[in-house]
Amino acid sequence: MSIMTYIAAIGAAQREAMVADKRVIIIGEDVESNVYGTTGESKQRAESGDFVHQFGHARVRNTPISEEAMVGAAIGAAMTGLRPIVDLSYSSFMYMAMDQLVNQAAKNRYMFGGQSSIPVVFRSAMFYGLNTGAHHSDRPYPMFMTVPGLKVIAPGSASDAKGLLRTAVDCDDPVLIFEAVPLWGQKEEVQDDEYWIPFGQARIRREGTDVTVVAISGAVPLAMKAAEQMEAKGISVEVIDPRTLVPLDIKSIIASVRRTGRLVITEPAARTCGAAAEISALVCEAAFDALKAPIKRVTALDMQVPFSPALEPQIYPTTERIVAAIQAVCAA
Amino acid sequence: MSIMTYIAAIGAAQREAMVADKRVIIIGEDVESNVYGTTGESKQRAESGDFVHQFGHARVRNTPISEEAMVGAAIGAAMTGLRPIVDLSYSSFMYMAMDQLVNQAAKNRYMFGGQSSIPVVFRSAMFYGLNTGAHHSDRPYPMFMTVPGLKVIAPGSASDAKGLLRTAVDCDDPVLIFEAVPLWGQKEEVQDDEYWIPFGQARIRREGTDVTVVAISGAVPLAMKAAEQMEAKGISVEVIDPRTLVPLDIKSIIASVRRTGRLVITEPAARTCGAAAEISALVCEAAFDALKAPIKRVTALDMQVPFSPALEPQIYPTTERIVAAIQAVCAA
Amino acid sequence: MTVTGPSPETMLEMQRRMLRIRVFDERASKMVKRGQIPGTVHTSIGQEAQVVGACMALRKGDHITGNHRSHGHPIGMDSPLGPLMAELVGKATGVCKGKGGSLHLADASVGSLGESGVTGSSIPIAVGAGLSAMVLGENRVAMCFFGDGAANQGVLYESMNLASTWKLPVIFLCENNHYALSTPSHTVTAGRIVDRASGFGMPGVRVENGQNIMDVYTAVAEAVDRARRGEGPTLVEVMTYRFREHSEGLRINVDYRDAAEKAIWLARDPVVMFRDVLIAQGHATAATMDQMEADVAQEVEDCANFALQSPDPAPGVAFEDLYTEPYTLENVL
Amino acid sequence: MTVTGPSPETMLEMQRRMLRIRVFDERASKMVKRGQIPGTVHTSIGQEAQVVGACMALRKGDHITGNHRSHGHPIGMDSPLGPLMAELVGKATGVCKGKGGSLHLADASVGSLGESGVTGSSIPIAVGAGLSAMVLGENRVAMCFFGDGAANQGVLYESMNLASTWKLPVIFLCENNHYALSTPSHTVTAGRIVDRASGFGMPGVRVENGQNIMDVYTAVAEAVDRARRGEGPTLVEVMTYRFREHSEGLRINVDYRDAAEKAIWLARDPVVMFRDVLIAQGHATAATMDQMEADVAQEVEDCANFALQSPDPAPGVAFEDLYTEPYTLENVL
Ligand SMILES: Cc1ncc(C[n+]2csc(CCOP(=O)(O)OP(=O)(O)O)c2C)c(N)n1
Ligand SMILES: Cc1ncc(C[n+]2csc(CCOP(=O)(O)OP(=O)(O)O)c2C)c(N)n1
Ligand SMILES: [Mg+2]
Ligand SMILES: [Mg+2]
Repeated sequence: MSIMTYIAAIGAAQREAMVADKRVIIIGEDVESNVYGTTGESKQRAESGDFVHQFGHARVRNTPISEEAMVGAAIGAAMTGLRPIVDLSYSSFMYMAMDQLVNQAAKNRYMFGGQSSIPVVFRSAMFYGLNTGAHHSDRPYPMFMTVPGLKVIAPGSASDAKGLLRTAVDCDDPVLIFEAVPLWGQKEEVQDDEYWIPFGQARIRREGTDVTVVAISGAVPLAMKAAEQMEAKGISVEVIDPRTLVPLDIKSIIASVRRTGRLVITEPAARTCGAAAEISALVCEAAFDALKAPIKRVTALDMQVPFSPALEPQIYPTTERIVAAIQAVCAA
Repeated sequence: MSIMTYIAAIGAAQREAMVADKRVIIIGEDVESNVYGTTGESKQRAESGDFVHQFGHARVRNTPISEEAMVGAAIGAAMTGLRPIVDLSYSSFMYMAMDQLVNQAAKNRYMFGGQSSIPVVFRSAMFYGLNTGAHHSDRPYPMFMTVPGLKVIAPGSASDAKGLLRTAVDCDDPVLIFEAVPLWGQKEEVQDDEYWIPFGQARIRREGTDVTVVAISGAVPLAMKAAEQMEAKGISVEVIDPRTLVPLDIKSIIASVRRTGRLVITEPAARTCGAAAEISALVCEAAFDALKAPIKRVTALDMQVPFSPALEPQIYPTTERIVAAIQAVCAA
Repeated sequence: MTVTGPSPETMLEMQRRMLRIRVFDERASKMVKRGQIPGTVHTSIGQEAQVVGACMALRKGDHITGNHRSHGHPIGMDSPLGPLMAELVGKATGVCKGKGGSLHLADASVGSLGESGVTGSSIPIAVGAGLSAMVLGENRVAMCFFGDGAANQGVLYESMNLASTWKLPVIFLCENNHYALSTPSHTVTAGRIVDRASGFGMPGVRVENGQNIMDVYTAVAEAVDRARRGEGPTLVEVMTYRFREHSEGLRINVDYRDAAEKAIWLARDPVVMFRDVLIAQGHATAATMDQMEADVAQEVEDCANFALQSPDPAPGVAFEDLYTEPYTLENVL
Repeated sequence: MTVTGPSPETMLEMQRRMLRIRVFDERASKMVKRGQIPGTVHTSIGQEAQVVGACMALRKGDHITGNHRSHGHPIGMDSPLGPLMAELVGKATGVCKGKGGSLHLADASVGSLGESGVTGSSIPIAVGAGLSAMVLGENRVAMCFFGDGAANQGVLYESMNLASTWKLPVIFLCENNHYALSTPSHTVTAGRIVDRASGFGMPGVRVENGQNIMDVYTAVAEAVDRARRGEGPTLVEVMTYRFREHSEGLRINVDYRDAAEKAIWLARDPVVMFRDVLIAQGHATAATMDQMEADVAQEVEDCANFALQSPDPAPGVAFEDLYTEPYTLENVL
């Protein structure tokens, strides 16, 4: 066990995967110089910790700024023997490769009757809340949840990030992993040896009896803080992180709601057609009888992201908004 | 008044808009030869009904197969004085232009503090249920509902198609109109003169007292059939077509649910994070107290679209599945 | 090193594959008209030399990707016809279990990674196959087929640049049949497609007479040879013509192709022309050619019967293959 | 017709605008370090000749689009500095109300349609401005700025092809500063960018010494003139160099640019070089140049104070401008 940041855990998982399987390669813009900090121990090229030194240029490849061809090439390579990890850097750049993600990665195996499998991982980082403006702040994972054939994961902590990324690399289907940059610096105890966390298993971050809070990605720490504050007020909050959105461990969520009778869902994506909407609809269908109060969503607003620090914080979920939602459903 | 098909109504609205405003142009693949049937009275180029003859090549322009540049150019043209209608033909091709739709059309006005407006209409047709295979059968409108800054409309009938398309062309914001090809041939009484249907106003297709069925796009006629069948069984079904999804007339839906206490939502898109999920979540938040039964969704399955006629029909909502859902919520 | 000409056996095989495409597509066209094939098909009739000349320059282990004009490519790689036709009809015995259909064929048995109904979309897939070949040290080549229309999609240039900087064994094979649906290539394409290669650091070769299979074969074989030597990708533009409408059953009342032009091209039937060459060069006689045509006719007859007599896919097949692990209805309902 | 050289007044204005970019960006860099500007900025320091030489070839009514290396473009079009700096700081007085920030500037007052934080993404926007000019019969030109890195994005070639087939008045201005972030252009770019023009039926011009503003101006003025004559688009590749790191505050411990190369380019300071030219040609004296530099320094000083003293945007501003009609919180909460 050692204390590790989320981004270090991503780097560790990538390194383990590269060591474990020669078919794993990493491609992306500026991965060789480790600009984003996940392809080297430090950013010092000279150091042995650097991926290029450890694995060579054949397996750690800078790409041109050609997201569409990069993603398509990764899909084609996955269909023919490699297991690529594609670093797309900002999630907001995934749109450049949308056709390849939706029409090729998600559909090929199905359309062709299972003749090929597509073991590829697409990493992207959601840089929201950092005054990077609307072109660099999207949290678009719900868009990809609407596409059957993709797996969509959003680890909420360092240890989850490491174990889930290993599972993603070993998965024979295309996996999109969304990393919340506000979590990159967060530390957690992480096992030093290899481990894999199965998809479709939610993590109960905190047990509680009065209300269930389902928290996704960057909203997890906010929900944990809210839960602590409520405890002081005598309200027992169960916090669940689904960790993977497709597949989604709805069973654990429903089981929890059947215990608590109340549900708040919080996530950094915009409200309309978000993961929170899907979870709300699923619970309302399957556990309506157990609900003692309306299901509340605490999401980002249906708004683009303004640059100014005076404006941006209004867009995302906050501990305060989660607390208010919990109090509202408990009052009902 | 005259009886008109949905596709003829689209063509009529385009012609009216072209006549009404010289700034309106139509660009797209094969629009000059009227391959898809919305840029000419018939497909006979010789005929005066042909758009190229009536409006000239400057305003009716074939494009290369370059969706990304086509969409981007339409946005730039809209920012500088034109009001383009872009015919993207199949909805499944929109992904090629995703960056332009999400990063430019949806964000420019907001990011630049309102310095520009972007009056552009993106038409695309959802060719599902016609054995065209997974590359030609997507119903991706929920994906675009997740993008603040876009307006998303999905007319369910000929008269709605004409009036909503006119409003879309006159709208100063980017509008995506999704046409369900299974509806193209459906006929309805349509006003011959010009009219505009405001966005954000649902249409109550049928009044009822026992259960509310919200039906979207191609699911509308299925819901109407289901309602008739239920009437025979003594169950009174109210059928509401929101017509526009962003903005969404949630008030009318909630008002109906408060009357009936029961809600079924049906749409041709896949289930996860669909419009039905959003409507379910909104109603559960705002009208929980009025609900007598779980909200049920009757959507396409979370599955890609198989080609074989022996397989494809299983994917989409059917009158039978809607009837079953109505009976289930009424039994509860 | 230059490519040695094909052996007589190879030349006869070329004619056989062209015939298989011709007769298969003619049959498919009829079956669309009869309602035996759902949806539509896009035939390669008239383009057989361009397709087969390119495919014959490849060998087992190589990969191809293609587009909506789809049957020709796998047949050019010698796919068995039965599962292909069964796929067009949507049967359980289809090469894709009836889930792809005409526009979305793949036949792994001959290295076909997939025909894409979305034009241009399969181009980078071939680049990926070239990348895996290089990284894994497997001496194979990947070829992507795309049309003159798809040549205006940006992904082609991203793919050419990527393959060129990485020196990947990839052939970009542009089937220039002068039209994208009803749109004449010259009205939407600036400059010549072949001239776009040099700006991306790769050779561009144009086969002016794409109806002559030997010209196509020679040009592509040179490019493949270059790729195998590790010298990187080549763009090959083959000038050809489709003899039929864009797709079967499509009716466009505008005469976007003038009669004179059509007449000139229809007179350049690659299958007829090469038959004459084979006989003239003494590699075949009228009798052996007649026999080959009869054999192919029979093969297509058999594949059609196989397709029509095959069972429909079981309903549950619709819920297979979305992911590698089994995915039950419960998950999707 | 050939373009007549710029008047002395124009040449002095060139120097003034280069100075404004230089001093503005130096100040912005300091303000990032001091935490007065949130996020980061990408400076055009070292590339002033490439930016201003291009912008000065345009006239009022023309349009530009740009990228993340953003301030130079509007300043090159003579934007007032106060609202620009206020935007970088995120203030109510910002040209975009504080909603865009450094990477996402637009200044309609000088024809700037928008700098795009997503590289390449603003290229087709300029093509659209060219389309509206043609359809509406307005004699204006649109120029898009993009880097050598963005030159590998497919949308550029779709845009070049579209502008070329439609003969639109568009200038594709590639700022080749030899690197995309830490990636040397030659390692990810096959062939020369300028050579990609001919395949798309348009002239390609390369300005080898992009540090010399007169070379840039002449090449771009020719292209603009061509566009105004209705002869279509031109690709202009300007060879230049950024003097600072990719973005302020970014620390990359890999020396991806070697010291010798840096030294050579840093010696080619466009602002210093052109000052000497102006004096040597008798258009200015050391004294008038010193005065100009003092004036610009004061202007930047003032704009920084204006920015820092301006109020924050009111919270509600975050909920404006998503759509043209008012959009209330109720809609989004
Ligand atoms: C991205 C995309 N845009 C549009 C279409 C519709 N479409 C199908 S085939 C075709 C024409 C293709 O022309 P070309 O690439 O020359 O191939 P050809 O049909 O001539 O063989 C078009 C526009 C498509 N399938 N995909
Ligand atoms: C689509 C997209 N991919 C990646 C990035 C991240 N990024 C920002 S600037 C940059 C380098 C751009 O290089 P170039 O186009 O040469 O412009 P320069 O910074 O050199 O002026 C990259 C990769 C981005 N902003 N957009
Ligand atoms: Mg063609
Ligand atoms: Mg650069």
